[in-house]
Amino acid sequence: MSGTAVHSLWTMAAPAADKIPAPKIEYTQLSPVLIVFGAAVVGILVEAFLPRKSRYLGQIAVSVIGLAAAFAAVVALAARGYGTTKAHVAAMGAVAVDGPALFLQGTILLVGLVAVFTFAERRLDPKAHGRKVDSFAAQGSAVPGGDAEKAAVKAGFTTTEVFPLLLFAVGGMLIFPAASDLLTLFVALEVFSLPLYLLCALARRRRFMSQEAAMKYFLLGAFSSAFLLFGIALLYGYAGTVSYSGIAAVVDGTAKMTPALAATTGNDALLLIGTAMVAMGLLFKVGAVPFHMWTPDVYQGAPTPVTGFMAAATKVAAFGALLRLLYVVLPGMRWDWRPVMWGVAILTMLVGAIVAVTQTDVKRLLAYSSIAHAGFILAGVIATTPDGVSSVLFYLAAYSFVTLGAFAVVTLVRDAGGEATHLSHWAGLGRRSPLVAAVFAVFLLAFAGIPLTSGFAGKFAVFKAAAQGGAMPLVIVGVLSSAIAAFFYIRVIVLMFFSEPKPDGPTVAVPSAWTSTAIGIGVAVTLALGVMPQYFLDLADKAGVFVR
Amino acid sequence: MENLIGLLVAVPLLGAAILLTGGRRLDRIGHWLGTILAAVSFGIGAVLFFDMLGKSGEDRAMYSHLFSWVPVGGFQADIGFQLDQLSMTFVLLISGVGTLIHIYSIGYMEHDERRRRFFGYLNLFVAAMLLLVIADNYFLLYVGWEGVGLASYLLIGFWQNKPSAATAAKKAFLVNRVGDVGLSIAIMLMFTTFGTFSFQPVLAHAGDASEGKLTAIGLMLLLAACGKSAQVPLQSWLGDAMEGPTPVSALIHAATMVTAGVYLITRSGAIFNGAPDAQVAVVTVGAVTLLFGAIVGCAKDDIKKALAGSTMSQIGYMIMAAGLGPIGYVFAIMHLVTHGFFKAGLFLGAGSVMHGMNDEVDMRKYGGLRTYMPVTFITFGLGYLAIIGFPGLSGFFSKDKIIEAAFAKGGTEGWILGGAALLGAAITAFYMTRVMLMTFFGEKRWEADAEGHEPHPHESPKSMTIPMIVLAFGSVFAGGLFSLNSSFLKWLEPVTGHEEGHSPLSATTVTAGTMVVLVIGVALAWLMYGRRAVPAVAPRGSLLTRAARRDLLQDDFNHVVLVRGGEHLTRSLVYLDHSLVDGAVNGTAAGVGGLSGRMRKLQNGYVRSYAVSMLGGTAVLIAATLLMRAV
Amino acid sequence: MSFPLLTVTAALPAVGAIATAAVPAAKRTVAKWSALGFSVATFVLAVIVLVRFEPGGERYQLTESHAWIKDFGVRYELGVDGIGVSLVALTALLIPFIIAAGWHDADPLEDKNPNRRWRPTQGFFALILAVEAMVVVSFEATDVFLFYIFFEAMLIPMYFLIGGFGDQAHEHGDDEAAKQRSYAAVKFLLYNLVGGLVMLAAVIGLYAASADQLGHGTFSLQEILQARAAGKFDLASSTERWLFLGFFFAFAVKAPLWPLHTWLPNAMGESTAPVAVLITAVVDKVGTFAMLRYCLQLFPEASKWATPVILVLAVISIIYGALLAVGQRDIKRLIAYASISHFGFIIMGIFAMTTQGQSGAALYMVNHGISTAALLLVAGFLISRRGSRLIADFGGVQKVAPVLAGTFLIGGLATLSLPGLAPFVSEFLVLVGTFSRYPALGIIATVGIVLAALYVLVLYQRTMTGPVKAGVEGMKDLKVREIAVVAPLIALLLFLGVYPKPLTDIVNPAVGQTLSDVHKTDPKPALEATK
Amino acid sequence: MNPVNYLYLAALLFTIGAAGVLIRRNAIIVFMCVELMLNACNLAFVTFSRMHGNLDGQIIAFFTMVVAAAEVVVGLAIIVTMFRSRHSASVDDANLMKL
Repeated sequence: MSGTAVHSLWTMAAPAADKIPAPKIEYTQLSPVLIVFGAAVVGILVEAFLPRKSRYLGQIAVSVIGLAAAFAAVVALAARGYGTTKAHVAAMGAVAVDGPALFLQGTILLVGLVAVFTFAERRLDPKAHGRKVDSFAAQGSAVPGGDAEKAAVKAGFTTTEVFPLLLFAVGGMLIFPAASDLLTLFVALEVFSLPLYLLCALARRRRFMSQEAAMKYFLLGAFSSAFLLFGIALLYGYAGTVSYSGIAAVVDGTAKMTPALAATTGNDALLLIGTAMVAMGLLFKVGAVPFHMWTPDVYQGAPTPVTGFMAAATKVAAFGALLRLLYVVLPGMRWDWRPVMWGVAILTMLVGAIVAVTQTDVKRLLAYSSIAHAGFILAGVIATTPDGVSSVLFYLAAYSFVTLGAFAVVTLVRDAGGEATHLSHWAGLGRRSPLVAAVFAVFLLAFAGIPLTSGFAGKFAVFKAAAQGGAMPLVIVGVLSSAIAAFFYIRVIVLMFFSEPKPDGPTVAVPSAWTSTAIGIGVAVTLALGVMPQYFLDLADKAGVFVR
Repeated sequence: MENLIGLLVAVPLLGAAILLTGGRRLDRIGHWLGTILAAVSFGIGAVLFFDMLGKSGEDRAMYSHLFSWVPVGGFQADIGFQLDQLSMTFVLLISGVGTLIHIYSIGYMEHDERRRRFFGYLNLFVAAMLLLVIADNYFLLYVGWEGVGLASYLLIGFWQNKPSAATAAKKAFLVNRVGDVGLSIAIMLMFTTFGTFSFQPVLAHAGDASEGKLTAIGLMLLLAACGKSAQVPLQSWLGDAMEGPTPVSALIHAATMVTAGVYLITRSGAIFNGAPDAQVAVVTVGAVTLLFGAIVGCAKDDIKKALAGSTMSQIGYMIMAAGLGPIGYVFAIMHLVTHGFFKAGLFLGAGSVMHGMNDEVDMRKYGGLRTYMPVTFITFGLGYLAIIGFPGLSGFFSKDKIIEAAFAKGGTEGWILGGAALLGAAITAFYMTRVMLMTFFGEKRWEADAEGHEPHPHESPKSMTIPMIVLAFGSVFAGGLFSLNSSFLKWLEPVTGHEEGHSPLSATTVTAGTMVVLVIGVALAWLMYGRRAVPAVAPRGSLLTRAARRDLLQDDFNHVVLVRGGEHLTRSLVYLDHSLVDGAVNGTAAGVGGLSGRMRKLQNGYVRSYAVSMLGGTAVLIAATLLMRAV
Repeated sequence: MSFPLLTVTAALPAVGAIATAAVPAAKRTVAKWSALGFSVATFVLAVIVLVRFEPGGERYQLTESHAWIKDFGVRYELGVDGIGVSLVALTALLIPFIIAAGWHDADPLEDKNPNRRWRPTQGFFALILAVEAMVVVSFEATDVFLFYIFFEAMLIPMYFLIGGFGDQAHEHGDDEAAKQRSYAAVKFLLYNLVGGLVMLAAVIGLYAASADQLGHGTFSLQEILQARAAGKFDLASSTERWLFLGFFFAFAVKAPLWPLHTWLPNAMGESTAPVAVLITAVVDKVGTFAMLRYCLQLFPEASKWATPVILVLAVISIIYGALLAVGQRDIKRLIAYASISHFGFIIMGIFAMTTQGQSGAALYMVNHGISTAALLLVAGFLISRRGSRLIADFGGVQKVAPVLAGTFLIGGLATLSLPGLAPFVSEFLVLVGTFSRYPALGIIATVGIVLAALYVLVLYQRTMTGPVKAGVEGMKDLKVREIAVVAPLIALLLFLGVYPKPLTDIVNPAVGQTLSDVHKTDPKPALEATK
Repeated sequence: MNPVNYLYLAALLFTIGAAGVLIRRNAIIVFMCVELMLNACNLAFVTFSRMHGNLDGQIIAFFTMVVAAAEVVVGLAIIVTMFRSRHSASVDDANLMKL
């Protein structure tokens, strides 16, 4: 008796339902994401199966190869025209493969790659028990200063899990700006946030602060994602769908009307409140005022390589998502959201710049600077023109490398307690170590938007787009806050070059090739995008069209 | 011949350049080089003069255009020269007296280690002064004008280690600068009125311009003249300028530079002729100054300062004459030339006295010097007679003519001016007699100084006495020569024009009056300083005397109003610049900093308060979005 | 394609900066000679530019044009007019002197900084060359954006020059000196950066306006001028005014114009004399130059609209700067305030909008550069000898160092515009140019002449004359190197004072074109008496 | 029953959750309040799904649960580590970083 026959003794076939069609997944087009997640899984396996000694190199190899391959895939996709002519929404409407998505994915992958270099650094901290150590806790779960930790250090434990965590975060970030429906957006958000929460908690030094940062980031992140989700629910309630194109059609009034739809679209409050709440979720991630307060604390507490990665990549991903939301889903109601975003942008620029003036910790300073920069980028977002998109794309690329580089430099300046992030310790750095100080000065000048650095080109691009989009007042506020911002960047330069070094001041550790490469890439990109931005502007231009 | 004109300036200028940049190796020959070059310049002047004499009156002017200097749109300034009879007169006076004073200085400055530089400055002065008088446009004249100011500055402050000399030099330059502003405004006015500032077109078309414009130009020129010629109200620098070496006082502050104002007004006669109001201003300034200077001259015990007051006063005469218009121009210049001789001679004499008296300048410490330095006494005496207008000597002719012309102005104005001129003549006689008596007559009053050095008065070396003798000849004969056959009048008339005035008094009456006041002045002086012994310490004196000693309080006025006021002004501006202008910016920065400090407090570290701000932000976001739709 | 002469002129000092910076720490002398060599070579190139420039020819000559940042409408466009070429020449002329004058200014104090990687000498000279390169580009650029980039970028090397290499001399000791220095550097940078950022807003506005009117955004000066001539580019007057104000603000900070001037005395006071020369004689000229080129040519109507206010500010600058100069206790601050007064003259000349005024202003830029360089460099020699900048610490210097005193006096006389020296010509032209249109302002401005005499002579009197003060006795006279620095400048002052025609011939056509841009003709004299 | 009432309930739950985050000090409870907010969202999704007659909302609700579960894993890990090192679960005790 065949199995089926036996089976049929006590079962009967249900009336044949309609065949559920297998989802059509364009694996090649999603390959960047898949490669990264694949690499992350491999990383977990490495963690599980490789002996402790070889994990470090194994993880680095997996991460670097994974990210490089993913980047190659992005380039290949772009070369085959997926950024322009063949742009479309893949994976059953879940993920867009278009210019902005590919551009931002490429940026995130490069940022991730450089971040891997800084994660891999093992020469800065003094050797513990004869072993080189990195910036991460020996054992994340051990109580700081407790016996378990001491034992872990002695045993030479290292948290090589950070590499897969980074890869998972990168994977989420790749999807985030490409997400083409709200559910994917939410899932991607969580996928990249959760590893970041963990990474924040893993600092080797100052673990209380690190854990506190993680806790704050986690609670506030979860809080904000709840808002985001509720906003998604409202939008879903309004449009009856969570796909971007579907909502856009409803907003524009081109969707096919059903009675249910007629009932809900009668209530614009659903749309407006939903929009506001979703926007809030994204603004939280980009660090816009008044949703910025996590930024300084988390940036300060997290291990500096993580801060660099987070500051650069999160911003890219979140702005990508925000752009897509505003340009694809909500252009029909831009008269509603533009004034509100104006307010947010102005507030963000000014608060970021003003509060930074009195900061005394270099990491917090950079955090507030990142807030001000979020304001500048928002000015470009608000333009609602093709130029607006491409200028934001360019800015993000330029900004992320400056940020990575700057935080990488922060890891170099150390004293007995680890990194010496208090600004007073930076006095006279230019005398002790002219090269490091000069490099940091280049990054600061780029942040300040001095010509011939990428910061200037980026700032010019977004302001130009804003002006052409009719937001001249924003440009003026932007210029004003740039002036305020310039003050504190210069303050740091003064400190480094014109103050006498303190006798017991920190030393500049000589980094290994990893960090050197990371910093070198940062400087190179900063200058290249400052002097010869045209190629990248072209790229951003070509990538400036969303698919819906 | 025209090509030689430029050399007049070039030769001494070259001398200045060589002497000032040549360094120590020229120390031994520097003074000779300077003197020779000045003499060469005089020689060139003489050649040109004889060439000029060979031509008829109207054709005597020579022109030489070198190159275009500042061509900008309608503004076309050229380096060009114009040598006519007026210029020629000055050229000869400047280079002639200049050469003499070079010679004199060889002896006078013998022991000064910086003698080479002194000669360099002298050459520079001669060059600038010659440029002033041969320029063919006001703009180039301006260069000479400031050039002599510079030379004057350098020479007054030649003994720079003396703070008083340095201060005096600075003061002279500054006061002159005020006058210079007048000249520059005059040039600008000419440019906007005539489109040019060359003598020929401006003066030829002066009649076409409105009287208002001409008056404005005239007043500005007068301001310039006041500065350079030490006329009230810009006279204060001249007394202090006596800090300079005495040859400088003789050349610059008596014979030549200070007369530049007279030259300027005479040169611009066509402008003043069309601007009666400006002329009134000129004669007023002249009359006031001639009395002012004379009064100051009476009270000074410093021989050079007394002479400086006299210079001021005599130039007052000239300015007044020039202000009279065509009836006075020629006599202004004539007095200028004779004054050049006798005043230079007087100063050289004073220098000779000082040379013999350990550089003592206080006349109360002189007395009875006629026996110790006979040559000085005689030449000085001749100069004295000339200046007070002793009949037959130079001053007699020139001053008399001016007094006549003043009366000839006619009307009340004529009486006032004539009266002032006569009064001035009396005072001149008084103060010059006083100088003469205190210096050369009476008992010796000098004593050993604090270090026990008693002066041993002695006659000066030949290099000093010869120029004095030459000048004395000029003081004696120049006036007569010029008046002979009205030769000077005929010489200058083609340039300045001349009119006979309608004097209410006959020439004889005026001359007689002049003689009377002269005698009164001399007699009064003799009564006060000849018959009685001169106290070695100045008596307190009357209010007027004390005021006159202080230059009639003009310096005090300047000090209180300009110096003090200026100090307060600058000090308060420095304060305001720091507190207000800078403070506004710093205040903004501090404001941002304060705001930052306050906003920072919101970041209180409590995760729950962060959540509150997020919730509040969301609420605002929602409300704003809804509101936008509602609006 | 012809030889890119202008690019090479600008690039050479940049190459020099890199080469100088790369010299090993121990070979300081090599660095100095390298810097001097490059600056002299640049000067040679500048002279070639000057010779190749044909006065009265095309408006912009030796032009180069390449695409650069297409997206921003930015082209790499160079070209010089008469004013630009003069200022390029001035810059290239002054830099060798600045380098030679600062020969020992950046020698490190060995005992204080034992760090072998610290290379102040190399840095100092490299920074000077970097500034030169950027200034030259600013004078050559005919693309607004290109200009703007270098206008802003030059702040950075200047900032390090001011803050990093100040005079050690300070009445309250080294620490106070360092504090003051960094304050001055920060103030310099912030003022100029704020100005630049305001201008950035206007630059962006210009792009938006041109994109709006021409269909594509452009920064090319020539293209904009041609489009306006063809009636295709016509800004609304309110737009034009806003843009004008944005540009002018930046230039007025740089120039500087009262009341935006307060950074200059600090910057010049705290920096070494050669750097102070670099600031006032070279970098600040970019501000006035840009007013003439960009404000007037891009926004003619708005320029005319703003003229009354600007002229009043300029006159205030003239008198205010001079009065404050009188009240200073510090030699370099005094010269700084004098410069403010002089910049007032330049700006007044520019906005008088007459041939004389603008030609005078253009000449003034050159002459002021030379005369201030002469005065300041000698002042620097003086200060370095005594180790103090306070006027009160000097006295009787002429007794011990007559050549120093003499050159100082000549520099001072040039500063007070003595006839026969170059600044006189330009100052008078500015005055007459202003007077012919605005008589009252012209007359008020002449007060500045008197005050100039006051501050110069007071300075000279207090430092050089009188009895020899304690601390001055052993002072050495100028060395050969120092004389070699000052003498050519003085010679040039004399030459340009007597024969400025070569310069006026170059400048006049450019001024004529600018005036026709703003549709202004000179006022006619009341009666034509010339012919 | 009118499905709109479920929406009101969802909004109420969401508000209670948000208020809890603001009011409560214990990190665990704060976290539970966040979970409550997520559940409120789920309720809203399901309700809307019902109103529109499609299944999207319900599917999303499942996803949300999964995500919330993942969040719990990470969140509890962090909170527990915190507690172990400080012996306090109060969020107010964690304010080393401020200003």
